Amino acid sequence: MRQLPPYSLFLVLLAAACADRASDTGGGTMVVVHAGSGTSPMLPPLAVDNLGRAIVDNVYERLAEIGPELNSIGDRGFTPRLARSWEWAADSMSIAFAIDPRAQWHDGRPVRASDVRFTLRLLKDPKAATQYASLLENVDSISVRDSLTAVAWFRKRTPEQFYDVAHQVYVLPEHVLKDIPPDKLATSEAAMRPMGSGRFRLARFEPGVRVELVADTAHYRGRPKLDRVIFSFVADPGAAVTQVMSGQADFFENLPADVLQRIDTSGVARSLRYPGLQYGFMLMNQRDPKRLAVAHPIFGDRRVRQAISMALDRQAMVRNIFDTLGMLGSGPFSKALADTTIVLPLFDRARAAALLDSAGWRVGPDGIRSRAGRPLRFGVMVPTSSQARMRYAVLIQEQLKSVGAQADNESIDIRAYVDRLQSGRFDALLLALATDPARSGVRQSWGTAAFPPAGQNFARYSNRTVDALFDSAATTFDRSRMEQQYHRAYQMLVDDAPAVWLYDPLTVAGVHKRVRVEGMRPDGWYVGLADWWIPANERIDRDRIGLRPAQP
Amino acid sequence: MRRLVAVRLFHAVVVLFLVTTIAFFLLHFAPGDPFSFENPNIPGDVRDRMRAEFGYDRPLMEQYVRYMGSVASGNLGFSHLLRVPVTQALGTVLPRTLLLMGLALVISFALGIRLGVYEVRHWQKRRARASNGISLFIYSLPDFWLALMLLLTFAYWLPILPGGGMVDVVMHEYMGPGQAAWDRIKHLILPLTALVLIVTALIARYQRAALLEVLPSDFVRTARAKGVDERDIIGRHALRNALLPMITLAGLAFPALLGGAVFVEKVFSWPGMGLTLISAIGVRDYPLVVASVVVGAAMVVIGNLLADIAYGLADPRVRVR
Amino acid sequence: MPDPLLSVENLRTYFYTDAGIARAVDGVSFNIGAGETVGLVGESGCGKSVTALSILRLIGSPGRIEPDSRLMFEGRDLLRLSEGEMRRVRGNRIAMIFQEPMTALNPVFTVGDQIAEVSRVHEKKGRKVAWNRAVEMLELVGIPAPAERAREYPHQLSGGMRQRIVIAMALMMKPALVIADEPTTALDVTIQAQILELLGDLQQKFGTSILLITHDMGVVAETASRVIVMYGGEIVESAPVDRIFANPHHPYTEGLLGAMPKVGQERERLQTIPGTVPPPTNWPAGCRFHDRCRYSWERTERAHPPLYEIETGHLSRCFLAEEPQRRAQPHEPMVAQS
Amino acid sequence: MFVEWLRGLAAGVRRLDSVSRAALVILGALFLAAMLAPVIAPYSQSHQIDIVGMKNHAPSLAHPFGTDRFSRDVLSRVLYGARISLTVATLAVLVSAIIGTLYGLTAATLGGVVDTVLMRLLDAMLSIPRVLLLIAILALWSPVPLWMLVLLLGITGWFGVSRLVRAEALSVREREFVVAARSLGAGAGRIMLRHLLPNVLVPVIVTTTLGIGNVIVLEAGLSFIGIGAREPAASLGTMFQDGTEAFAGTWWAALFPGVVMVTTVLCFNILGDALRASLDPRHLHRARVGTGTAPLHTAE
Repeated sequence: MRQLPPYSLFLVLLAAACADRASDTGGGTMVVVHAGSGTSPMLPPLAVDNLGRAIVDNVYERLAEIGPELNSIGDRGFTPRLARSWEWAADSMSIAFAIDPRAQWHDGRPVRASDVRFTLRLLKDPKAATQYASLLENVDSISVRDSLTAVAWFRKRTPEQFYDVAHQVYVLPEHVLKDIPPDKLATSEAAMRPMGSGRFRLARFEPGVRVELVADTAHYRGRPKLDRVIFSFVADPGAAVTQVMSGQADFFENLPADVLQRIDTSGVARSLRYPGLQYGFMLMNQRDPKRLAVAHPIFGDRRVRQAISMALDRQAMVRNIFDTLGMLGSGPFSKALADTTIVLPLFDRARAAALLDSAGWRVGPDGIRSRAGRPLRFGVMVPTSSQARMRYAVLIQEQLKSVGAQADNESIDIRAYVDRLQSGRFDALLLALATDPARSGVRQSWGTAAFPPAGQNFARYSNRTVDALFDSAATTFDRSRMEQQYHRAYQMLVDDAPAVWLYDPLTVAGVHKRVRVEGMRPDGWYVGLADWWIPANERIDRDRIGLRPAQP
Repeated sequence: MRRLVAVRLFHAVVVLFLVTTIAFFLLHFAPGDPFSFENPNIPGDVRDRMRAEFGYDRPLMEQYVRYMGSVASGNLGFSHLLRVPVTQALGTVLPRTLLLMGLALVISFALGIRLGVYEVRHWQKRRARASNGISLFIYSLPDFWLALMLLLTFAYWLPILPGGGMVDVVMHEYMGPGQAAWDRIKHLILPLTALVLIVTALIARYQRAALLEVLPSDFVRTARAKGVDERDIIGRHALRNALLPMITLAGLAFPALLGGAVFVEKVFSWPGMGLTLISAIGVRDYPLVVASVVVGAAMVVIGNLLADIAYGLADPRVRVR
Repeated sequence: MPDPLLSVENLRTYFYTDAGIARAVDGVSFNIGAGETVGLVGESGCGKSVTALSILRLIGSPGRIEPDSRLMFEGRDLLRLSEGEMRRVRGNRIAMIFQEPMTALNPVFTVGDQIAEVSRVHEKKGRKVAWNRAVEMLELVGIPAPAERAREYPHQLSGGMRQRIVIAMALMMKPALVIADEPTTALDVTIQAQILELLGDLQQKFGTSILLITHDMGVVAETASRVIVMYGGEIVESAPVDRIFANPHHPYTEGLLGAMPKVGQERERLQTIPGTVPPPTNWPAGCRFHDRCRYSWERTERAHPPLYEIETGHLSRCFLAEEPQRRAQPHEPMVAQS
Repeated sequence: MFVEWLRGLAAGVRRLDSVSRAALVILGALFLAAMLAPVIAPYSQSHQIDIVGMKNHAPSLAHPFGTDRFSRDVLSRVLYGARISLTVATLAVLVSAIIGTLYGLTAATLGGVVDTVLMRLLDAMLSIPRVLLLIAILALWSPVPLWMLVLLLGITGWFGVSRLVRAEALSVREREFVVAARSLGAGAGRIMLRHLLPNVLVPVIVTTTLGIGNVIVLEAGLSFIGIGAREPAASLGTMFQDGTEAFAGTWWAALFPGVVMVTTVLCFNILGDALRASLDPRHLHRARVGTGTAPLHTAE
């Protein structure tokens, strides 16, 4: 049975510690520094990168917000947002959401149930090219009972039907977007001037330089504590770290491990560890990159995959790269949602060598194994944008030499990496995926139905039994049967060893010492941004700007 | 003179056409395109639809013809990175680089020539040998390292100057005119110093070599025989002749400066053309990358043309014929 | 003899090259009187130009004028002057005319500017005065339409014209002494005569003494009143011009005269002096002309001849002065035998 | 013909002053150490001693240059790095020299329309700033094997040499002995090889020596933008760049490769300057030559 994951304990403590904050009238400006100079369109369906999602989560609103434990089953833990309350139908084939009458769009127009209907229709419209069509597959449609009641109808009763509607959908303003043809959405003006109903409003967007949000003081759920949040762009992580340490910036979400000591002693900022949903692994392509229909000449054989998993000293690698920040990978999920009872292959080079021998890979004169003239040699692809995975590639390459396998380091530009990832043109690669809070989301990455281009099963791993177990677990309402089925599916998947579960990064942010942080959740540091605050006596020059617009 | 300019302009157009073609095919042959997003969660079919919208799924030659047609009619396409038409993107980005490069060029030439002359005039003195040694040392340093050291020294260990960007992202709009001007200068100091150090070292070396080339000439001996003092011998007679090769160097300095600017902009997050180009290449922003490379080339071609004209005016042997 | 204008005493100019010390000028002494024209002759490489440049102290490293030399000019030793004082002498009291008119002028300045510069440096009467003086000088050296010519650049003028510009520059401040280093060598014969005539006229007009350096005995015959012959960095013979041509004493002078074509004389082949000047880094021990001399004997190989005074004003560095009889046994020079 | 050319080169080298001679000695030692890297380096360049225990150790007796973040011995990597940097730079500059010389010579010998076309093509390639061209190519096709890196650096670097060669060849072509050779019926090919090539070699040698330094610096710059030799191989530039990222922490990982790189480039530049002064025919009659060259007054 899954006991309480260690993380929720951590979050409870965090909340308690800030209980003593004085009730504050709000104020202060926070500068979030972002490495890179572009952002994807700032509309919920199209926002893909971290920056885009941070802005969207604060400018738009969902019907209801998931609880801190990220429970996606039923509606336990969900707190009201645009929907003040909701009511399950007797046969639970539909849920009626009552929109909060006080809710308004930033241009002052009231939020109506028709907006919710419009949003769902847009998200499911194939021409809008959003990524949500497959995720909302079980939500049939939304009808408007009256101006303040929207009813969601479902195809089947599933444990995560409430999560699908409440968590996946940011409600969009119909009156603004209805005239824009769906396929022109990405390059439309609206994508550059997002207008929602959230506690922050867009103040300004300057391409390549900054995105500025300002507090919506008239918000029905209360104005945010901060007056202003500025997302400023810099060239690379190094520049971002320098700005945080020199006090020019207040927040950077992803500090490299080796600067922590400098940050904490800088006297200006401090490092803040917060859990993430990411899990990093080395994926082994099940299919031959040149002829995808055929099994991979090396990784097609389960014994080779298991041997490689045993040949890598995963504990030492985590310590080398993350010091105390990283946790050992525990399977196809992050620690926050892990099933810790799964048994992973243990580090044992002797057994690995024996397995390779039994699979017919004999050690050649140059120390590299080969079978039927083909050397045990494969490329390990890694994007240059991820420093951690680049370092892992170097460690893996050296360790595999000791069992007679030659891993060539293919560190390539992120775009070329994604292109080859989706087209299956790779042997092995280092990938980090975010665990979907919805347990059934695992099928998206490891189910046979989720082969690219539709799904994310890039290695084209396929195990009918695992598929069956996942499908039944996703539809049963009996909790203990569901846990038991997930457990058996995970164990079988791990025994197939399609990947080596490397690490679970504990992301670290650099935060200016005057900023008090609230409710950072694994699926996004920004979810509680509206409750972050700066004590009156510690404010500096930029905090005194307040709400007045900039002189041009 | 007018015929020379006309011929050179024709050559310039030919050159720019070649450059556009090279840049276009170079980029399109590369793996990945503007819509292979960094986030692997975007399903493949969604990407294909976006590609179709911009016509990136058409055969390459057709895209090329369409692109060249639109360039001829002045439309450089839409930038995926900055989400604005390319002309507008370049309009905001180019002046930032020109400001940096222009100032650096002017200061470096003034300093470089003076340093070159100084080193030749006092060649025995220790100071001159030292300055020659220093400029040789700076010339041997990688540009980015020099910029990085300046940044670390003056923005981190000794935080007296801002660590990057063009203006104080937050406070700039809320400053009075005087304060705002000072803020802009403060942000300009470090990148400009980095660029000036690099280019001055280059110019000082060339100026010194050019002077040493001219000094053993007969007319310098004649001037000495006339009783002209050492300062005028080098400062007037020799320098006037040694400036001619410097003019051609100015033409050649443009590509070097543009190259240097790319590194300096990356270190100081100066959102100029260099930095934008690196990011644009990262996201395969075809229209912006090709346009930037062509603009870079145009700057070089114009630079060379101006240098040739200036040379014609400066050298009586050429002008009077 | 009135006090000489310039008296060169024991001038030594050595070059410290990595191939050894080159003794280009190895102890030269002579005088030049006011208004006198002295010819300095010898093959190239015998030290004539180095002597000239030493007088104006234009020798740069690795060359050096040895400390024991003395250059007495208008009552002062030029070697003791500060650089500033020496500059006030150059172009003002002593001027120089160079051999290569094509390269002697600065290509990027107008000729008027370059001439006017002499006045601006020495008279400091401002640009306008200097320019007018320059145009005057151009007219004086026989340049037609001097005002327009002054605005032109060197590459627009002929060789002869440019040499006139150099002369104008030299005589701008009416110097006491002009050193002409092979002024006509680069010009063709007709222009040569005009230039020499111009030099002569200007000498009468301003009373300038001229040190004329050449390897062409013909030029010396027409213009100089006294001739000094140099060989191997030393003076080997010096005498009034008519005496040198009438009865040269030193075998090297004989050789030079033999090599000079004379108008109207039927002679199939001109006499040549076999061999070449020895390298200045190691002059032979004895007489430096020894291996090319037709009268050499063991003594000339061992001992270094001093300057004998054969008659008043006629010196010769040759043991024949003590053993004239040797002249009777001529033989093939040593260098021709090996 | 070749022998005199060699003797001229040797004479030029002998005339170098002390600073340039020191530079030559340092470079010689470096080349030797780099080529002997596999023999003298205590560890292989990729050997990770103990990725937990020996990570980021400061310089010690066991590891004079300390260990990097993967617990690899920095001294061994500097030796291998020097080997890669020198080979890449030297070969790239050779490629540039060969293409440049041929291109320049052909343009100068054939002249006329061919010359104009070749020159305009040259302008086109010169006008794409080399850095932007390299960034575009390498960013898209990285990782690039070393031989490809050499080729790319070579192909984008020969423009300067070809312009120089053409100018030099044009001036030599006018000289009497070439006109004489042509009047004796020598074909364009013979003229190019027998007469123009030897005279053009001097500027090529000088630019090549300077070129090597520039290529090493350029390669370091490229690794700053994330393009460079592929792990575990690393040039001085890539090692220097990796080190600077965590500069405050592990200074030795950046300092030692940096020092070796800058010294190498400095020596090449000093040597280049000195060679230019001593080998240039016009300066042959100079006495002492070198960076401390005195502005000489010529004397006969």
